[in-house]
Amino acid sequence: MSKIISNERLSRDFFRMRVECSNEARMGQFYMLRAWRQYPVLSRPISVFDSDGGTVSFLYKVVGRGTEIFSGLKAEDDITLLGPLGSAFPEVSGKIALVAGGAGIAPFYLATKQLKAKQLEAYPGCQVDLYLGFSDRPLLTDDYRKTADNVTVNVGGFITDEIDPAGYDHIFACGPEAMMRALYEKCKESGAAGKVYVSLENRMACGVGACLVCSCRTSGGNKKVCKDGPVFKGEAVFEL
Amino acid sequence: MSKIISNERLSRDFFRMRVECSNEARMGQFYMLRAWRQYPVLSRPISVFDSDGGTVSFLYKVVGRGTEIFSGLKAEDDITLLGPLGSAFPEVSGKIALVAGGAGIAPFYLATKQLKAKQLEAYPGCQVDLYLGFSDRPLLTDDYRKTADNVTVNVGGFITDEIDPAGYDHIFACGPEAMMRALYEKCKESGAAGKVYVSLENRMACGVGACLVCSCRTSGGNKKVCKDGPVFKGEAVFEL
Amino acid sequence: MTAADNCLKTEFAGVPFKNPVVLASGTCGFGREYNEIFDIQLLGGISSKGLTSSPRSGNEGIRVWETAGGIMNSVGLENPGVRGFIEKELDWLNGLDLVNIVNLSGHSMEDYIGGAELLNGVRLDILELNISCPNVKAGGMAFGVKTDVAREVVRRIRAVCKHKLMVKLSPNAEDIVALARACEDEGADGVSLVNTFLAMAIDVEKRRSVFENTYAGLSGPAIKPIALRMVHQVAKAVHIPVMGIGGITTWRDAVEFIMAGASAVQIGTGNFIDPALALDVIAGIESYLDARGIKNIAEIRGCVE
Amino acid sequence: MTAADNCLKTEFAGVPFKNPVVLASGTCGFGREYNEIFDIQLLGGISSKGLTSSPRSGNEGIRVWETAGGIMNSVGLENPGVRGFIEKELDWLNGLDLVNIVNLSGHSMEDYIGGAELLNGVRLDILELNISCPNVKAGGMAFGVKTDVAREVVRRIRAVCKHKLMVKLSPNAEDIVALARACEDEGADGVSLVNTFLAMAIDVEKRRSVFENTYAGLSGPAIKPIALRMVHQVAKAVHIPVMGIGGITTWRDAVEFIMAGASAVQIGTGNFIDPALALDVIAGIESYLDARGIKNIAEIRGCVE
Repeated sequence: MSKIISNERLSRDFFRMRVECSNEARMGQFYMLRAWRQYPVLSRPISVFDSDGGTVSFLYKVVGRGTEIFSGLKAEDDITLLGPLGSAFPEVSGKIALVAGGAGIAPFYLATKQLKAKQLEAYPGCQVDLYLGFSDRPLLTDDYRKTADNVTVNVGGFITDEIDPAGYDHIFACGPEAMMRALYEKCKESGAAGKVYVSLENRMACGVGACLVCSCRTSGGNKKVCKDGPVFKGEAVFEL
Repeated sequence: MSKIISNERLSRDFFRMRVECSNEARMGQFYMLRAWRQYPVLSRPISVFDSDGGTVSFLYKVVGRGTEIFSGLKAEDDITLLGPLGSAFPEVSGKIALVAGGAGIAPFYLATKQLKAKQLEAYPGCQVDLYLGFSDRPLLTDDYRKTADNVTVNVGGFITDEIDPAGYDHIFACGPEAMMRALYEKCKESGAAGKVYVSLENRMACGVGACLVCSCRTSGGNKKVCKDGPVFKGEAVFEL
Repeated sequence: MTAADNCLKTEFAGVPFKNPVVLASGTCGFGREYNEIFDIQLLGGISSKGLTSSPRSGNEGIRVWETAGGIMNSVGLENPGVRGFIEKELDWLNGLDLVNIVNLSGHSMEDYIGGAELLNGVRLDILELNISCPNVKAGGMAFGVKTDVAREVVRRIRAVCKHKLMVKLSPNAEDIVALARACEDEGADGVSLVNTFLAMAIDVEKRRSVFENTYAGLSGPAIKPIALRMVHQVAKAVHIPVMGIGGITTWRDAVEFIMAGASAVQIGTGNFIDPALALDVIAGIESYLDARGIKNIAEIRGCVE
Repeated sequence: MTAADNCLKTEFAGVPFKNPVVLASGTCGFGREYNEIFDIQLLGGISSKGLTSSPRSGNEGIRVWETAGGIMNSVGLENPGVRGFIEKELDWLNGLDLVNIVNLSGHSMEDYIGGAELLNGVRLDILELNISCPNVKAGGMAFGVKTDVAREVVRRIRAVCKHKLMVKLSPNAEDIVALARACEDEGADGVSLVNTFLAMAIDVEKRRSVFENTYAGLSGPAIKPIALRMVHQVAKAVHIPVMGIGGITTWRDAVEFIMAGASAVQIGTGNFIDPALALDVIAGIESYLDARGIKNIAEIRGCVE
């Protein structure tokens, strides 16, 4: 059991929860969260928004019973964390674009921090640009502006329209599958398919790779979103 | 949905909850309480401890999942009440003994108040004596002393040993079935079987007399504890 | 009648229902208690407590037990008998504007036939033949497990029964689809499913079954997914109407059963969550239909392949 | 070995178990993932992912869905095939100090026989014959519904299989007691029950089944009371040992199954509540026994009439 430090409502459906946690997560990883004893049966996989070795933060959208329960938690309440789980975005250098839609912005706060920290050491002068797409109200853009070099926000349109893949060495995406597929196709047209990494989402049960309910088809055969993913090469997912 | 005014822990397992409620209950009645949406499936029948037309109070012991949830509720939380339900102790006059064991003390706070109020109008000088038996720690005895004429407390023994049935016109009992049966037998020996009313307890589902899961055998055939009871004549229950 | 009413209006074996929501037998007595809480004429119908030819006092011991997402019961058909029902309850039920479904059980073939014959002389809308009660030692579910046995009961009841006949099926049937087809073959006007699942709970302190009768009947949201599957299978297999039962507690559950092929639904355990839950279900179905421009539930009935 | 260990020690068809708690097939892969979380050698055994003679990539679409007190799954036997298992997983499992149960499924009689023959050449403790998977279009559960069909599979597998043979039964069997007896008649060394219940969920917005395969398998606490009843019925009817499965999430659940007659239990859905839940169950059974001076679980096995 871990102690909740804060759980703030950011907008109608979005919340950010900060929890005491000594494990450090890598960008793109997730935890299985549980704030009830038996029901609902399944814990909920939630992306890491931030992690500093002493606390971990989650940005989550209320979409069902589990996240509804999370939204009612208060500081000092207990929550069970299992993680960090899954694969992370690769630690790359150069010009990097992070493209997110909706709740997909969650992993890119930590991603920006970790990429910049690494780059400051190894390659001063390199760049992390964020592209954030929202259907209605933008979220946390000020926070993101503090960490990224450039932040482009699109509301109600297609965030994929905003990016020129040719300008980047690496492109990471997280959001609705249609958005990630459109981005991948755009990159492919400009010969940049190999630059793309995507973070997949799926319903999960065990969260650790044992039960196969979150399997996805990839060019390398079935993969477990929870264990082999959630981060995959775009080519592996979209070239079947 | 009703608003909780307070929910205080009285001892390790006992709590008293006060809820906004405009219905006035009679002594011995109960409400079906529910502080969750779907699970557990069943609401919990809880005796009325006090009722004044604006609020209703419940004295309850934590015995399972439902009462455990109740014990975690705070002022301002919502709770669903169905009631008041069931039969009440009869509005009698004269010398009255109320004999309770453990959680069975719950209905006798309101009973004392209502009997005394009625008597003060109609028969000044009459008497309501309380006999409260506890297995370990006495509970709320100061509160009871404020309303009753005499309060006899027994801890760890048999409360039924303390009472002389011959001294009373009416005897009401609430508590473990073995205690009530012993009291009834004692009264019967002294020819006072007809003076005894008992409040039965049973697992309930609908709470309103429709489902028959709380049926009890009585000399007048099967009766519904929730609707025909919980208060029955001792003879009806113990003379089968 | 308003347009909204029309979207919920349905028919079951020729009997018109103002809406498809019925209280399930055994959870609502004969309707009087719920009628103190809300006007039960807002319901499509009520299936009253299972009757036997003679009165029964029901089972000893614990009669209800909570489980994960459900409850087990072992009431054991406590009821006033067909004659007691006719004397004390029937006129009242017939005086109400809702479909009066009378549930008949039995512990022997003679018992069933005797009950059905007694009911021939009175007015009622649908006779629900309960061959699926798991809580009586003899009869009850024993008639609803094997197709051939069920076929025989339905044939013999059909031969004497002058009312619309709906057979209430057990999920413990060996082959519920074949059994439903046998009911259809023998002239049943409809089927209702499912009754409770035969189940068990053990008291690990006392080292014995919680229930005197060893097993009891499981109901509630826990078993809804199985009940829904059975309704879907049966509705695809027979041409007589199906009344869906099994853990319905929300309008969404009810719509699932209708999409699986049910012409109406019954609410049982859900009544214990909230005595007026059925009204929420009715309102919810109506909102669902209205929001999507669906003119009548018939448009979505059985739409799931 | 301590005294505490001894009270949990059991035997199943001649195979010694250090305790009666086994992870259920399909919920624990081949044990590697849970072994990263706790030492799985603390378990009595593990029944690894259901194998088919050839690799399978499993079902399309949604594979898991939550229900009241349970979950539905439609994985569809995604597995590396018997050969893949033997190459990649078997040695690792055999190197561990726990009972290695290998679960074998199939979509045709030839498939089952082929798989069993391949496994004849390797070391394993118990072969669990899965005739109860509801999530494959051909085979699987089809072999576990009718007694005669099940009898034929068990007979033919028994004829070729050199290992201890435990048959995993379906709760969708027409007559699970008769089917278990048929397994015993045909030489099965034990039975495990139950697999998942055939169930359905409908997406009322899309007006279609949630699952591509229409139906899926329901498991979890929701169905525990039904599973417990079936284990009780079967354990009273056969002389071979019974491994109890169905919604166990607490030591109390496990003790109920043992009192109903199970020699060991499997934990499936419970692993998703907490990956180390099985350890709590083991510790809880031990405390229960210790507190009551029960020297071994055999003393309470099947104690409920």
